[in-house]
Amino acid sequence: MRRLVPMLLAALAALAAGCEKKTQPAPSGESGAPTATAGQSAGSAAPEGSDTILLGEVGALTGGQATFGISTRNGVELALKEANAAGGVKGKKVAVRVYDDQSKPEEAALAVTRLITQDKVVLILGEVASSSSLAMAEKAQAANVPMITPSSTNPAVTEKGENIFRVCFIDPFQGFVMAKFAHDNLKMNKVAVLQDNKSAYSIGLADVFTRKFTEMGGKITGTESYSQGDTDYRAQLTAIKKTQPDGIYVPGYYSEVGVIARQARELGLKVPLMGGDGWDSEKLYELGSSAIEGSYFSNHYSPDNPDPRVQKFIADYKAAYGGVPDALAALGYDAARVAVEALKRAPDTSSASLREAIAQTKDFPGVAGTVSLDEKRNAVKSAVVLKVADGKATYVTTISP
Amino acid sequence: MAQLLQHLINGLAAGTIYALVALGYTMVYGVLKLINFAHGDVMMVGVYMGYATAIGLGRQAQSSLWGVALIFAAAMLGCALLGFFIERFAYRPLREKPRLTALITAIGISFALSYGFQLDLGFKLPLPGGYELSLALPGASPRAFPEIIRPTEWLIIGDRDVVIWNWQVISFLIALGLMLVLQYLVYRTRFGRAMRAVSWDHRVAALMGIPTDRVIALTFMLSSALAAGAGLLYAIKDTSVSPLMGLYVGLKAFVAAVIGGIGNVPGAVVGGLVLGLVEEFVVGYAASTWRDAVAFGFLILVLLVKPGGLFGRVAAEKV
Amino acid sequence: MSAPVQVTPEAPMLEAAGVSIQFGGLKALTDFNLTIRQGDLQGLIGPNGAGKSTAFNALTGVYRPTRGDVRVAGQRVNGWMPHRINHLGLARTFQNIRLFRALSVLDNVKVACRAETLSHQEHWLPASLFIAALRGVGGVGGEKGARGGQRLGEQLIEQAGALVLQGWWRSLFLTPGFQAEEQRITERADALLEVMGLSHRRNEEARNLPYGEQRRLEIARALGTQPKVLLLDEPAAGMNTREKADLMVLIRKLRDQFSLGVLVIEHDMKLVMGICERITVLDHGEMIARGAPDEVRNDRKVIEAYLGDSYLESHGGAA
Amino acid sequence: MTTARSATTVPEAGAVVPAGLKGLLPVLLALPVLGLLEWLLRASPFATYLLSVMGVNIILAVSLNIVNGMTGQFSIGHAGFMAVGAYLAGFVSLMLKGVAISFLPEALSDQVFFLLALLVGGLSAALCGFLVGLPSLRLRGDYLAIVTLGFGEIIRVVVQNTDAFGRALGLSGIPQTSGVGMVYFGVFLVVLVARRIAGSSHGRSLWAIREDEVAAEAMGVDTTGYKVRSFVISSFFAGIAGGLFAHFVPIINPGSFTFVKSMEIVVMVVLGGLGSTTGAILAAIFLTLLPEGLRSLFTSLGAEGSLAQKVDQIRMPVYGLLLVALMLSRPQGLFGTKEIWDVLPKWWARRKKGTS
Repeated sequence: MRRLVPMLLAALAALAAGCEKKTQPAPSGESGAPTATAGQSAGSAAPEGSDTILLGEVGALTGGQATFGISTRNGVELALKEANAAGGVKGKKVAVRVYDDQSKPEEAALAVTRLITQDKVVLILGEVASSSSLAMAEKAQAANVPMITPSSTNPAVTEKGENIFRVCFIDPFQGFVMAKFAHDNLKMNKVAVLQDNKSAYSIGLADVFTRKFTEMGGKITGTESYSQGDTDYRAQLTAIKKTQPDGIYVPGYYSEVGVIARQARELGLKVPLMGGDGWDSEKLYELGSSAIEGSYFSNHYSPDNPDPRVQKFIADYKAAYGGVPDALAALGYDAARVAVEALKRAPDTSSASLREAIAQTKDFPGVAGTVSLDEKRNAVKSAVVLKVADGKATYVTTISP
Repeated sequence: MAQLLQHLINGLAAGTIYALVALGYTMVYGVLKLINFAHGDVMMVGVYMGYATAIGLGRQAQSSLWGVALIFAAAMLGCALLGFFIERFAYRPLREKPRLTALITAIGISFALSYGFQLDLGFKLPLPGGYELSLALPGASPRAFPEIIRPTEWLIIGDRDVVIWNWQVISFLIALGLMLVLQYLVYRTRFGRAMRAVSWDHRVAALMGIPTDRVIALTFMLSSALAAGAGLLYAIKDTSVSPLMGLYVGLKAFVAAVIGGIGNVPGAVVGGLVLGLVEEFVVGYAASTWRDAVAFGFLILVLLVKPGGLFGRVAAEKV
Repeated sequence: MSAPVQVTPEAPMLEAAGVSIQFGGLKALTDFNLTIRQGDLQGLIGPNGAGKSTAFNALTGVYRPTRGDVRVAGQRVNGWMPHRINHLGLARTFQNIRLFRALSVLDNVKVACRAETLSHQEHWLPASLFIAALRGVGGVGGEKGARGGQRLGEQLIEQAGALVLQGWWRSLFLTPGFQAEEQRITERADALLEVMGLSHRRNEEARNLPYGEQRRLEIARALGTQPKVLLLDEPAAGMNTREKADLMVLIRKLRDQFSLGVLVIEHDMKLVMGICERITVLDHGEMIARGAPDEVRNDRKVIEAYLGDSYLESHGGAA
Repeated sequence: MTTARSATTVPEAGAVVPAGLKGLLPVLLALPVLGLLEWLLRASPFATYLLSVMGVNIILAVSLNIVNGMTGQFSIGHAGFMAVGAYLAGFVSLMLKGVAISFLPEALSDQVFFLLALLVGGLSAALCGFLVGLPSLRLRGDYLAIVTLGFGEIIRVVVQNTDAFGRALGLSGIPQTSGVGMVYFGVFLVVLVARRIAGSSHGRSLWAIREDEVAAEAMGVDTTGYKVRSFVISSFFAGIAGGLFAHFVPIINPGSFTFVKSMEIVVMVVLGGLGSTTGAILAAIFLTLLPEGLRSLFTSLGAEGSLAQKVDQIRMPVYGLLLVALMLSRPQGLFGTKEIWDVLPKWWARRKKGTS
């Protein structure tokens, strides 16, 4: 009886309701219990007063890539809450204004222009999707406002100009990491590739992987593709099964990979799946369940990392948003902290001094790996390879550039 | 050979879902000549209702027979109610207006549902006994749909070349059942006769004493319930639910309905199956990147050869 | 069976020879013959469902004859699109009034007036050069390529040519010639409205006109296409006696003023008998009689099939 | 807006102008206005960007109105034509990036190439429009609509699979040569064309097809030909809109030309009133500004923090509900099939009467 009442109400309200015991973490951010650090959060009042430094973020909060945008936003938000709890920057609070770009580059360009000219933000954070980041970079560079992208891995983004930085590694490196791992550690000779044709990230990784793996003497048995938002991959997997590969490289996002793993097992494909940082999310284990066990992916950091900073981040994030942070949240968190550090180091908030300060970032201890920016404004980081076991990712090895 | 068989099974499974969703499009189009663009999103809402029910039931109860029945019942009833409200407040006031007008409200509702469900807003109410009610919009992330039918192998062909799972069989039977019930409703009952009369000409039907408003509302509820059922089968098959799922499936099912001849009940079923198979074989034997282009190209080809779809007929205008 | 054909000096403007129309198994019209010359005023009668409107549709190109030939101004027009048949000088009205309802009364007539304005564009030199150049580029000079491709290319040229030829560019640049032409069209349309007694309604929306005036507007619109033969489909339906009397006078007047051949479908015997010089009677898609009103009136077949006993009684047993 | 009005009102009030000049007058009036606009906005990138987006939306809405409103056909694949224009114009510009005409100043030479690219984009879109329009010989109503929808999706897949078009990442680095002046010259042209077609026998033929296809055919209107031509003209301007879009948006990407974009354009046309050019313009302006307006509203309500951040997501569902509300309260669209100058005076008179 206890269970029936809430269920009925939920159905009547026509809202999809999670109806669970208190012990489980809340699925929505709004209802999360505020942590001690978030007590005097950036959440309350005071927008553009003189006591606030305003940052801008653009992310996909709706549309096909909303999941990633929301994770990034949460990471940024958490970083700023902590910074403000620790006294802010030069006695001022740091706040962020987030605009939704509906996963469209032209909306991202509009939002970033609005942030720069109307809201007068001193620094831009954003985008996950490289198309949108490229659009933003163009505008930020033209307006001479520094921009840090947390997770756009396409090399072209930072090539837009000296104002554009990133705190993650780039596609060519990550593709190489998995090719090397598959060939050297897993001793695979024949690998099939299943890429997301709607995602430049996925295509980029697949291309690099294919090239490197072939260079190392391996063979690509076939390349199939799907589109973000698909849920039925049986046709592609059946075609892949015929080529009898040793492994399948699926450089997509967790939202699809989990389901792909299940359907692969359902069709009797038992070889391990491999992927990139797009896999990193607690959702992967929910969506993939037992099917994803024994698969490998490259990532920025390992949640096993005993570093107290990492563990604290995971704990705080869980408390605030109810779930283990994914790679995008971690990168958003790092990007915001790099920004805050730069704000602290810079003598003023003019874009020139901010740019200088960001460019000098070296050995910055981020939760998603140590960040050192090279002269091309890319983070030089090593990557870790993780194996999925018992519903979580366990550390296997580190591969350096 | 095994591969061909596997593709056939995959294609039929996908096609069955398309067919069920397409039936909803076709029925609504039949009575109102309205392309109900919100249909896919109604389906999505239904899936989330089923999801909430399943979570509420807990792991043990959700996979029992009555649990599954309850999940389907809750989703289908909830969706019927949703369909009723949409028809009553968004379509009925516009019935005598230009057809495009209702189409725009359909789009508006589709936007509101699919984007609204991406919000991660919610609140909690404490209930006595250590429980709390959490009413929350699901948020943008996909969620794993619980395995309400525990997977076991039903039939193994060759050296595990092709495996047919129990849930595939059960889903197929449920889909078949739903189609038969619909067939019975449309062609064997008073309501069905009234529905077909309204579909022929709702003004004349009204003159003949058929309560057109009620028939149209019932048709909407029926098609929405069907969508919920289809959505649940879809969620069982592909194990994940997300707010945008309605958009993708809806569009494909719409194409299926048109291929079969929109407004034609058997046509929707055939259209769905044909589309599922075409997509499957394009991916399996040609290039997977061109799947959607081939699906739409096939649609255009069918329309050029048979302007009314496979089973539809173009009504000759009386001059 | 048919009465001897009157010999007139002019060539027939409209000629139907053995026209049959079949819908599936249904013979809607069998072996229909008709000849209309300039100055003729003929009637086509028959009971409901006799195939009168079908005959009209066959003559005007809405239906393609299953057998037999239709000739307009000496040209065989089987399978032509109705607008091309219209361009040869055949215009019609509709039984169930089909005005352009949301357009003004004036615009209704102006739509029809456009045909004349297009004809004298074709000698404009740049346009001919343009077409020639396109033909050169397209390589559709004459040799037969792949059939589909050739037709597509030709259609493309035709469409591109039409954009230039038919003076679209002139309307875009508002050339003086274009303005003068618009002026002429308006004047012509106004003149027709004057003739039909609709000038006072000039700027009203067609749908707001009373029934009788809508009928007259249909005639005005048909006259706008400058026809040589005018087909009137029950022009007096729904009019009162006075209006009908006026209409009779008007039709005669139009015939003389525009030197038309006129074919009238009518239910009202009095009207047909009153004005028509020759009458054709259809029953079940077959011609059962033809001749002068008096001949037809006394034809036993006609009386049996169409006029019936009640007519005999009320008219004092003409037979 | 200013330009659009000047373009449409002049032919109405042109009695005093000599006939020979009448055709050119709006152009002569528009050019200085556009120049002034460009000059005024030189230092405000946000306004420039927003106005450019708005301009492109106006072109799309007005051009779609030629097919959906004036001819009464139902096209729901307009974003496909826009994509063709955007990608081909962008591609041409990328090819010509390093080239300049020697005897012209660089800025002017850029504009010449830009115009060339636009023309290429527009013409290729028009060709696609022709191909899509052809089935209108056999297909009617909803079935024709599905063909346009299918076409739009096929274009998207083709772009997504073509390396020259940047596949999923899109085409970036297109020279940003477009300005407000150029965009609104496009707006001016499409409005001028739409209004002048409406005032000619061709426009009347299109209306006749919308009102009654059978009767139009019987009155000598080549319905198939006119339908195809309306598709050609409409898609030409969609291509121009796409070309303009490609030259002020930093990157064009298949995700920008989806079915949802097509529906947004349909919504503008229906909201403005099917067949009403001024209605389409106003609806395009309103619907472009609405999300930004909501954004301003929400940021002024909430501060930086969890709620304010979530609030930006609420825009889309609110947009959807607003559409429903708008259609319910005014089903015939803003102006019905009429233009603003037909509606406003009557409305004003009624209003005055009511108050006195």
